[in-house]
Amino acid sequence: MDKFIKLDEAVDQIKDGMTVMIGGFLGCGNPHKIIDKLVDKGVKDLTIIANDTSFVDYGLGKLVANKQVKKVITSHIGTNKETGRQMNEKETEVILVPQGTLAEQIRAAGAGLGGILTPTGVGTIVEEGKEKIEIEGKEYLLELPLSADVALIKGSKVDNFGNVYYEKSTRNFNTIMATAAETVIVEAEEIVDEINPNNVMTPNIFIDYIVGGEK
Amino acid sequence: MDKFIKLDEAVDQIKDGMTVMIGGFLGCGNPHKIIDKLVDKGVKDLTIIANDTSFVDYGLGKLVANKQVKKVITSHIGTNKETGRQMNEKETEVILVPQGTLAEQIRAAGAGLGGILTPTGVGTIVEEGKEKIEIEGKEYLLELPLSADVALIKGSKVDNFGNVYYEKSTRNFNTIMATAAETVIVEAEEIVDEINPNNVMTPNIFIDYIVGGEK
Amino acid sequence: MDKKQIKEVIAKRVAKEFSDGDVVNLGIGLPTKVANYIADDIKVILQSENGFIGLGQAPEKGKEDKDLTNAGAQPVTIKKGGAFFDSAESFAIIRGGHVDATVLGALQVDEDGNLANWMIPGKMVPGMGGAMDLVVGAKKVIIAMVHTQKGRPKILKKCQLPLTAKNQVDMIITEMGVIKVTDKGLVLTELGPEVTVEDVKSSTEAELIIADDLKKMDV
Amino acid sequence: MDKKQIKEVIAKRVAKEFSDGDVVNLGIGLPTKVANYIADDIKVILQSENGFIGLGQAPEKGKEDKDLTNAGAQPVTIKKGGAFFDSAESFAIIRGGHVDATVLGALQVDEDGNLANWMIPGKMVPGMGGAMDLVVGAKKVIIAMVHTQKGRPKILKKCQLPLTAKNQVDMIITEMGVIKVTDKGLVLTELGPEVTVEDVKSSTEAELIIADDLKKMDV
Repeated sequence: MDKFIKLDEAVDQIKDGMTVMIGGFLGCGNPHKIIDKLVDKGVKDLTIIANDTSFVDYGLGKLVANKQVKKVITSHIGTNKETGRQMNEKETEVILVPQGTLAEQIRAAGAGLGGILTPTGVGTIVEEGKEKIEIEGKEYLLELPLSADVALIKGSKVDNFGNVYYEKSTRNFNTIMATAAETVIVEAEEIVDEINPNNVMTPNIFIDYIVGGEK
Repeated sequence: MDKFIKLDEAVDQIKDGMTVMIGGFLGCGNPHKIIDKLVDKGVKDLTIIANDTSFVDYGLGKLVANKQVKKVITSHIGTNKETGRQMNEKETEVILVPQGTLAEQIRAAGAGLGGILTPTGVGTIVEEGKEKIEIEGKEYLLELPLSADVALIKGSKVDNFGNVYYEKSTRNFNTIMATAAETVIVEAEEIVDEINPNNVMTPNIFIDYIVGGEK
Repeated sequence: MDKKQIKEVIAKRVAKEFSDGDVVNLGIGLPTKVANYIADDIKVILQSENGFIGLGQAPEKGKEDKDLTNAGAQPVTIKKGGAFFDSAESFAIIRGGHVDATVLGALQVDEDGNLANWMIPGKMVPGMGGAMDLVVGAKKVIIAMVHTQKGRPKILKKCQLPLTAKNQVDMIITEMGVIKVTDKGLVLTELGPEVTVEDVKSSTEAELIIADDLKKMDV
Repeated sequence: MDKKQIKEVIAKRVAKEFSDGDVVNLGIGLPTKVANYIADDIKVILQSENGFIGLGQAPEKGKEDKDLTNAGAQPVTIKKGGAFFDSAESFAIIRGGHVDATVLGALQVDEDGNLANWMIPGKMVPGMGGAMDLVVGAKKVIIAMVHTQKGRPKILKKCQLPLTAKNQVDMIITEMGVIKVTDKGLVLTELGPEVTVEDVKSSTEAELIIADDLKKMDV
């Protein structure tokens, strides 16, 4: 099973209207090459699930700026004015989710859980429309799993089997998103022969395709 | 903050009647030295939370054999005949939990979740007394968090700050248990100066005490 | 066939269910033998629920590593490309549908795909270990077992023992044949060596539908 | 005091709330400055919600690492003994009560310890980021802010803006004083430099209980 594909082929996996998870935190750990190619190709009506919409000119925020996004599920849009503008003018639907809840919802989808109970958001507008469950006198919101058609992640090192290793603070949402999508594509910064099995952060069974790694 | 203590001092943290999590899987990744010292000291009426009760003469099963255990919350007792005997003769209470549920319950406690919904156990005796919640036509059991007074874990390498690295299949329940107890004691196989921050598996903030590391 | 041959026949047939790239979890006992029969031209990744993928064979004598065991506490090896993880992630993999197939033994299995394989009340209560999660989470649940227990059928109209999971079994492979669990009931699709359809029926309490294209079991 | 001095005073006082070994998460803006005033004789571990502990200072110019940023996308460093993790673990740490204190700014805070700091409907809706989890999960929630906004009180009887969390604030530190949130209401325990109790009261909409042992703010 050869998982290596070209950047073009990777982007071909993403069709108009799909739900796409993109790893990264304000650009750090975003799969920048895939994003740039997606912008070139102009795939549209995407639903993006990501921690944030980064910046107008850096990271996945470019997709927003290029009006390829129909809906965003995210914890923060404050660094990308275009997301805010599109939201205010009702061009793009924005669902704001607490960061820890977003992480757990994605993890829940990958882990086969029907949902998780979090105290985060109780007593705020985040609880609107959600079931509240009391456990030992404390209220929790029932938050449901969040999955995607495709997850685009960025690996600092990817081995020939598809095992992934992340450097420093690039890990963020990449690991959990790799578990929660139908198709997972990793953009490799570097291809290595093998990663020490102890240090693998995303096991190869989660990875469908590998792009990049040109040395 | 010096976290290094002697084996004796570590065991002194564990009092009669406490709830104690013990990392490991059929002995692999058990903190054997601490267990042996606990057996010597004879602390009693413990509630043990662990994947299994290992063997009569290897790993945490020794505590059962030595009649120091009042209750066990575990997924498997089949390898330790003494646990089965004590259960049948009602000397020891045994709560059997599916392994994945046990892992999620411990993780939930550490992660501040009020519970998780799992499909595991639906339609079996595991569902007795539990709330069932239907999400998109599928039934799930609401499983509650599981925490402890003390967690005893085993690290292959522990650095001077208390960061922990686990070799091979010793990781198992050690990582999650480190997040879910009031006091966490790691038995170090080897003390190292520093672990690469990328490769730390249990960050030092979870570790209260370090024992061992005699080279 | 003697007991040993029977087990080899079953293991051999189970191995044919896998495709290249499949992630598979093999239970303890008979299912473990399946690994010996996986075709050379496909790559199957074995998952070990105590925390890794890439489960390899037992090490040579003297090369055992106390830090590397399988879910049955036996010393094992890890193949190149494997990866270790903790129990939460191991069961995220299992429960999350990332295991393509699991092979398990059974005490009883029935027409609705219900499985009982973890306890006999008052007699044998080892605990379910990872079995309940595996059966619920794996994409395909294959029961690999000897057809009867001391002559008594194990494939029943309704399981009597406490269940491991409800409606999760996809197929049953025994020395007498291959049985698929369908909406219409149990369908015998392949006939084992040295037996007739009547033999299978008389060793099976559940109603058996005989497939129109019933084949000889390929072992 | 000018605006810069005011912020330094607040940051300096907040830093005194930490004990040796504390794990602390500092919000963006004013709270970030607190790091500059932590006493040399205690070790405080800073958590960065994008995925590590051991948050260090900004790197020297030219030594920035694209792979190492804080939750505000600024290049930072990691201290010896630090550790990286993913977002699920980062928020397990936060929500799970493993952060001893979080320091955040506020738009409004009220007598019940309610906090509003993430949106002004129709005007500013950046998203809550990690704030809602931090405020619910941290053992101690410290609000560090300038006492008023263009002369208007921010410490209210009841927050009017959408809440970040209910009943979670433990203390409020401004240039005018230190206010503890108690079951009986807000208690002024320390008085800021250059102000009187009457000054604080007139800049605060909420009812203030004046501590019997009211002290001068130590900055």
